[in-house]
Amino acid sequence: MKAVLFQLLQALLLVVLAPLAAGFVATCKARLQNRRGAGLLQPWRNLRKLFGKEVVLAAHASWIFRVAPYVVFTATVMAASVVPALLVSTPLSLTADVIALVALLALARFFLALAGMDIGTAFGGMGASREMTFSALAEPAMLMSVFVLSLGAHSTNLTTMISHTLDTPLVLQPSIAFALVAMLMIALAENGRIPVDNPTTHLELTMVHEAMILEYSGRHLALMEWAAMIKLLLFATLILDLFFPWGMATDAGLMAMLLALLCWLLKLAVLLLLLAVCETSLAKLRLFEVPEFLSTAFVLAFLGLLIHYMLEVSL
Amino acid sequence: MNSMTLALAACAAALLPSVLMPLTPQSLRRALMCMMLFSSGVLAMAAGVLGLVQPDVATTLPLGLPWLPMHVRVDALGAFFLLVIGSLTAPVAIYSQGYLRHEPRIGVLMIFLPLFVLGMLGVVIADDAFSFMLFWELMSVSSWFLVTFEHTRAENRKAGFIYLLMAHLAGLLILGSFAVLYAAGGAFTFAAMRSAELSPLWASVAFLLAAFGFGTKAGVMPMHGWLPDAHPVAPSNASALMSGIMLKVAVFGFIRVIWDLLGSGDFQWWWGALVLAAGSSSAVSGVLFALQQHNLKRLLAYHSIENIGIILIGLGLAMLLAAFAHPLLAALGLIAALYHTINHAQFKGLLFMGAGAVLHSTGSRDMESMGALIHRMPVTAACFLVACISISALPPFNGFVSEWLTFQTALMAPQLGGAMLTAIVPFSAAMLALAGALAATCFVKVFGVVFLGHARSEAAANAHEVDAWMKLGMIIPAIFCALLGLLPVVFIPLLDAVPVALLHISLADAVHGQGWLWLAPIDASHASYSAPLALAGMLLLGGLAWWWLHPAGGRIRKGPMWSCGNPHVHARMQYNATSFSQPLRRIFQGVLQADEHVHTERPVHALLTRHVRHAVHVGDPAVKWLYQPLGALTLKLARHLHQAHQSSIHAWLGWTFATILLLLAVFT
Amino acid sequence: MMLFVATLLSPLAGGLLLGWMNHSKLAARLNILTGVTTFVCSLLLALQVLADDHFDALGGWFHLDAYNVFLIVLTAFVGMTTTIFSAPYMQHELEHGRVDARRMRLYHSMFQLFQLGMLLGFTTNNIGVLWVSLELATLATVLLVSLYRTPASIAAAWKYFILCGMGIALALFGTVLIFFTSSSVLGHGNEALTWTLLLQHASELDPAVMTVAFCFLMVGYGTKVGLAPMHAWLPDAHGEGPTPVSAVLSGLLLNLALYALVRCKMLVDGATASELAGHMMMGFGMVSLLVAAFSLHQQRDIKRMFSFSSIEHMGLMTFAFGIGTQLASFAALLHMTVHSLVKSGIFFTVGHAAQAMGTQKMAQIRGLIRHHPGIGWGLLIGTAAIAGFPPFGVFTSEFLLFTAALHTHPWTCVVLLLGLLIAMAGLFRAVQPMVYGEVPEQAVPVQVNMLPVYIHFALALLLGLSIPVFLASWYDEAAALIISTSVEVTIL
Amino acid sequence: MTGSFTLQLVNGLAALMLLVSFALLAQHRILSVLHWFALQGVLLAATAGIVAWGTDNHELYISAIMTLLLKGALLPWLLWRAVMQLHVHREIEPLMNSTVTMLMALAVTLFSFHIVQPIEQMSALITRNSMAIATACMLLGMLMMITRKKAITQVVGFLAVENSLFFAAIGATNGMPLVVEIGVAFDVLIAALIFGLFFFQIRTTFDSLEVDAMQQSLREDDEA
Repeated sequence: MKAVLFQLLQALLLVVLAPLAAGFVATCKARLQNRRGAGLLQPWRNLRKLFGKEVVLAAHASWIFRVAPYVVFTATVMAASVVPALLVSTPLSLTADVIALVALLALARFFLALAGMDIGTAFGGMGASREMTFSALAEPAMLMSVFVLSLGAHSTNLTTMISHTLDTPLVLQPSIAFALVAMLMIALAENGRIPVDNPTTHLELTMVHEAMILEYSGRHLALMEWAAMIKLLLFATLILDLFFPWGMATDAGLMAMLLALLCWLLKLAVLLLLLAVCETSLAKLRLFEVPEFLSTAFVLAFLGLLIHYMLEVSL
Repeated sequence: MNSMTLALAACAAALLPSVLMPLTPQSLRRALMCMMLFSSGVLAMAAGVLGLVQPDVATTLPLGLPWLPMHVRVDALGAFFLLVIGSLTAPVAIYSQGYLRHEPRIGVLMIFLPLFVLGMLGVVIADDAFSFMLFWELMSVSSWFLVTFEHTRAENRKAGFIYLLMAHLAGLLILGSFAVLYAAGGAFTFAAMRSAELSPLWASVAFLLAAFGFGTKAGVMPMHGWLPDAHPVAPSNASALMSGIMLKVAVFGFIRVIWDLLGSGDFQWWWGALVLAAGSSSAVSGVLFALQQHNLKRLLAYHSIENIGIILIGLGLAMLLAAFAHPLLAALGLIAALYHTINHAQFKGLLFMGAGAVLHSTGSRDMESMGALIHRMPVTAACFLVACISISALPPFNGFVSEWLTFQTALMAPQLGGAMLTAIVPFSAAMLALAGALAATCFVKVFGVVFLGHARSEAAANAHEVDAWMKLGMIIPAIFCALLGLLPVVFIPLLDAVPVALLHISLADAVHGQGWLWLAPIDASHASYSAPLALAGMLLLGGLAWWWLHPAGGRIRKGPMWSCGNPHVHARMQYNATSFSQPLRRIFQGVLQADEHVHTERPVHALLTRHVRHAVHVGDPAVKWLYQPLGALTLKLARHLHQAHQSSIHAWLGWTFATILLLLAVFT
Repeated sequence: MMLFVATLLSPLAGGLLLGWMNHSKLAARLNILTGVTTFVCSLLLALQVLADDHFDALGGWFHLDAYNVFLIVLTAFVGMTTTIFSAPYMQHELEHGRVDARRMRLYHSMFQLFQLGMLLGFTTNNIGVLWVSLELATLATVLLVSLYRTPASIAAAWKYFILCGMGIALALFGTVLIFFTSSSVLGHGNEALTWTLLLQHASELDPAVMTVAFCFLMVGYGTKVGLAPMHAWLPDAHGEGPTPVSAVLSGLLLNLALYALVRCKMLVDGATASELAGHMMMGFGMVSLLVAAFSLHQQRDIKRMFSFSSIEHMGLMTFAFGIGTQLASFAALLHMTVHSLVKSGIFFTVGHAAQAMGTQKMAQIRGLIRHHPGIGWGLLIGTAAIAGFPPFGVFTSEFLLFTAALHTHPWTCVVLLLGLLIAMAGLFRAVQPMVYGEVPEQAVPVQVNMLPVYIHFALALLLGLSIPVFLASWYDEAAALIISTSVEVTIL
Repeated sequence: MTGSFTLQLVNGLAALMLLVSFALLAQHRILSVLHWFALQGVLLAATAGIVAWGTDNHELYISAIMTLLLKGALLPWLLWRAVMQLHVHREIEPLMNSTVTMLMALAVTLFSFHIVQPIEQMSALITRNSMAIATACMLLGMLMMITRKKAITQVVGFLAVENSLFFAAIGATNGMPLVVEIGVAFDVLIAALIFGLFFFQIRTTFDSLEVDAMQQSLREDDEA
């Protein structure tokens, strides 16, 4: 029961901290570009402002358009709530394993794309088409890299996978390394970050995510934006869980939890800083170089898999 | 009251309309046919459920060959497929009541639609090779009459011809595999064939014949070429049955012959590998070609190919695992395949019915002329959306459950002799993931282009919602999709009888050891999924969000769309089916071989464009590389023979003369 | 005995009578009457034979056993339905001036004489007389084929006459050879040609001579069966003759030739105690199947096309008899029955279709279902039946044949599979456009008599769904008679 | 016992039969073809008579007379009448030139000897050797049907085949049973009559007796 409580808390934590994480990345980027930046809390302010604003709806928008934000938001939050951030063994994580988690995010994307097509602007369709295309290519790569990890643990349940990583002595596993790189690339693509997409762009023919939510306003827009931020944090946590779970709390003791929280924030900071660095240092890819980018990720993950079978199963 | 009585009653109900047709007045035909079909469907479902929980029931009918009365038997496998057939036939029957309202040539349908269902039911309960083939071919022929129903259009006739040809080929191949089993077992009854002892070589021959026979009928790449032509041209209620069930009956035959008669005992590893490869290729290429279609029903037909591929991936994994003696995982794979079978029956039937409803109210199959139908046909749109989410394998609907189970099978597959072979398994799983994601893409396109945005034509703008019968016919499978997706733990134990019969191992305790809430194959620590919890959580969150935001933003101002400041967008400026799939077309050009022409008129100046015409054609490789060459070869030979036939009488006397000399020389 | 005599006499008397009858309508009725009497007599005769399993008539000149008596009934039945069909058909031809009263007389009498030849051939116990009666039937049909006196019909008749004459001569030589060896065993009397005696003493006949003899018989009777490469006469004869004649040619005459061939095979098997004859027949069967299957794709004339389908099915039967196992012979006999029924039914339909569209050219026959549903559906169902789709009997026999073939000669199944598939494709490629689509303008309404057609198809359907027990046992007996002792079954 | 004498006679006649068959094949003019054909009939009758005498088998006398009347007189006369009325007693051009035909004929004869010689040995009959000859004659007759263009010569070839069959029946097996003989003879007669009928029809419809003309009409009818 206590564990359940803790899990709900950490889910809440993820949801609440998500804007902060986004703000952190923005600030780091600003600093790297010798700007002051809007500060860590800017995303929160944006959200609050948007929630306050009225909704302007296109006259012929269907119910899909109005339902989509809620679906996107809840699906994302649902996915976030099963990802253990601090506590390893979280009972509710059984609700959805990694595959189900990916599927929940896919559901969110599905409705996002539908919403993009609902108004019938050229931009919406364009964004939907590209988003779905890229995600279609990203999904197998993502699953491949998950497989590499789950093959070791013989499980797709996050709890089991994490504890497996914690229990095994720290040996250098090339397959894991491959999987990590692949996963990072996928994370960039899935969250629409540079070099795949540019979250800060508008009215550009290369935009993907923004093109779909152009027509949104007010609380709907807020939900969409917030969902995106949660997704970013979710992926970051997932990567940390799967590859660097050290420091997570194995029991629901208070001290352990605090320690875990500290480790998590630290690891998170490093990871997000890394993101900021590569976003400032890299240029955005041309649209039709993205498939190559994603297939590279797939190939890496598959190589990791093969290496796992060739080298590591024997030892 | 046992399952057999019900099954036979279902058959009788399906037979009745075609017998009574000449006696029934035109006005009563539709009602009678639909009533009979509906009762047949319900009876079949009842028989299926009973058969899954009861022990096998077998009997013989006074038909068939003199020394071989028609053996029929309802066992677990058959019962499950009875359930599948019934669960779609009943709603389709209701749907037809509305769909055929203004159909003048109802008589033809009244004969062949029920006969078609009868054929499928018969195949499922047949217990000897002869009656199996009898019903099988009955199914093929009667469905051919449905495909050529609109026979005044030449392309329909062509589609029908190729369909019948491939069906016949499939039938002959299957006949071949039965002949092998007969030669080994010495009798036509399945019992004898089960007990037959085959040498590995002949077992493989039987396997290959059966695999290609049923594969052709199921539309597995690369034998699938007939399918995208045949399914769209039939009346939509018939297409729903063909895509929804008939392909499943082919899957049934595959399992019956290869798992049951040949026996899971003597699987050879490469069988599973072959099936796995075929499944993966069908899954991916099916959806890739589906993405490039703009004829709604044709697109759906290609998706049937994809889903058959997914089922085959499950079966292939299971066969591979069984060959390496991992019965528990094999059972899991089998369950996954079966579950996807019933799921696909539901959502594909629903999709075809939805397409039929759209066709009914806009008079068009072409997606490029649709749009904004969600406003005109809300119920249809809602049901269609459910089906779209299901087929895209997204929670909380049923498609996701079966694909999730397939993934689990692939993931838990342990080391199977050789890294090469072992690596195939996760690779096929990745292909499955790709197929799933592409399917999601495809159905965003379908739903977005057909139901959302602005209407692209007058017909679409003035579309009307369909009548109550058709609505009801679509709502029922939609509910099934939801139930199958939310309560897999309730349904899967029903299926458990099948692996028990085929692999002598039960998954029941493994599946819901965690209680009804959790779907945890093998063990919760391995993997688990709880659709009810997920849905409950989402509803809770959504409710909270709404309740929290509503007072704040009660105000909603309707206005023109923004569209980056240019609200005057013509409907033709929307992304349509072709443009939506353009990125993927460009990425997979190597596979699709699409020929794309852009013709730009610049009459005045190189910078002043008057017209831009854009034409894309994506042909089917199977037709191009397999069917057409073979047809050409046949015609060539035929032409030579025909010329020879017209040669003079002397030549033919010479032939006779030469023949006798040859015989004398050879035989003495 | 009286029954038997009546069975033979009624066509003879009818033929002679019809030869002098000028009134065409009356003649048609008499023709039907004769057919009916013949059928009734044969039916009673069959029951009698069933009662005591075989009997010899007229001092051993005639012999009836399970094998031939059902063929007699079949012949009489198809003959009867053909007379029923031909009444309106020939009337239509007469009205459209394609034949005159004299020809009608010729037609009627020759038709009955043909029947006589058939029945004689089936019943006789003397292989010499068998040859004679087959020749008689041939000559009768030659006159029938050339009935219209158009250049093409005369040419076709000539081709038929010359090719079959040559073939039949070879068959006679084979018979002489049999006599040549049997006379040293059974003396120079009729005994040396009496089939039952020959069969008893088959083992004493000289294998070498019998082998040579069978080569001649194979080619000789094979020509009349329509086996490739001696089949050239068949499509033209079918295409140019009146439709009733095509019907009985395909439905009956080919059967008689095959019957004769099988009778001889039984002797040769007895003498040589090897599968040689069987292999020969299987070879011809497969070649014919393939040749016919491919030829089906290039036909322009509807009757020619269906005659090629006859070649295909005769090939199948020859193949089946060649295999020679119980199952195969059963399949062959069943196939013979259903093929006769369905094919003659198809030819009836085709005849009406040609009259309705005023041409035999398939390119100009369109939209039959729209124009005359009876004809359209008849043609469609018939084609489906002949192409081997259930629930018609052809499917049953092909199913059995296939399994039997795999039982003994697995590799031949590939040829069978290919042949059947290509043949089916050829048939439907041609038939589908004819029955479907819009009606061309040259179509004229016809008064048709589809009753025989549907009777035939109904029987074929019955045989496909469930074979009556007595018929099955009948086939079994016959198969047991035919079955060659020297076939070993390869167990997989 | 006159067996040996009969044997010599029959063998002699057999040799003559072969000669006649070659002669038939070699002819260019229809009338001479008919003459040789008549001669063949007579030879046949003679053989029948001799064998009848040698084995004193009375049935054979009947068939001998029958043969003489039918094949020695009636059929040649019918054909001759046809030729006269149709005015086709002119040169007939064979399909392939005669030397080739002759060579083929020789080859065929050798072949038939090769086939039939061994099986003759088992026969106890005095006249068994003529079986090989008969076979050869038959094959030669077929060759004639193949290599001739005119309908009439085809018919003569057909009848020649019949003759050789008959010769085989008598020479090699001392005659088939009478019923069969009569039946065969009857059929041949009818056949000849029908042939005769046909000549006139063919002549009237195609105004030539060229077989190819007929084939042409068939082709046109099929193509049309």
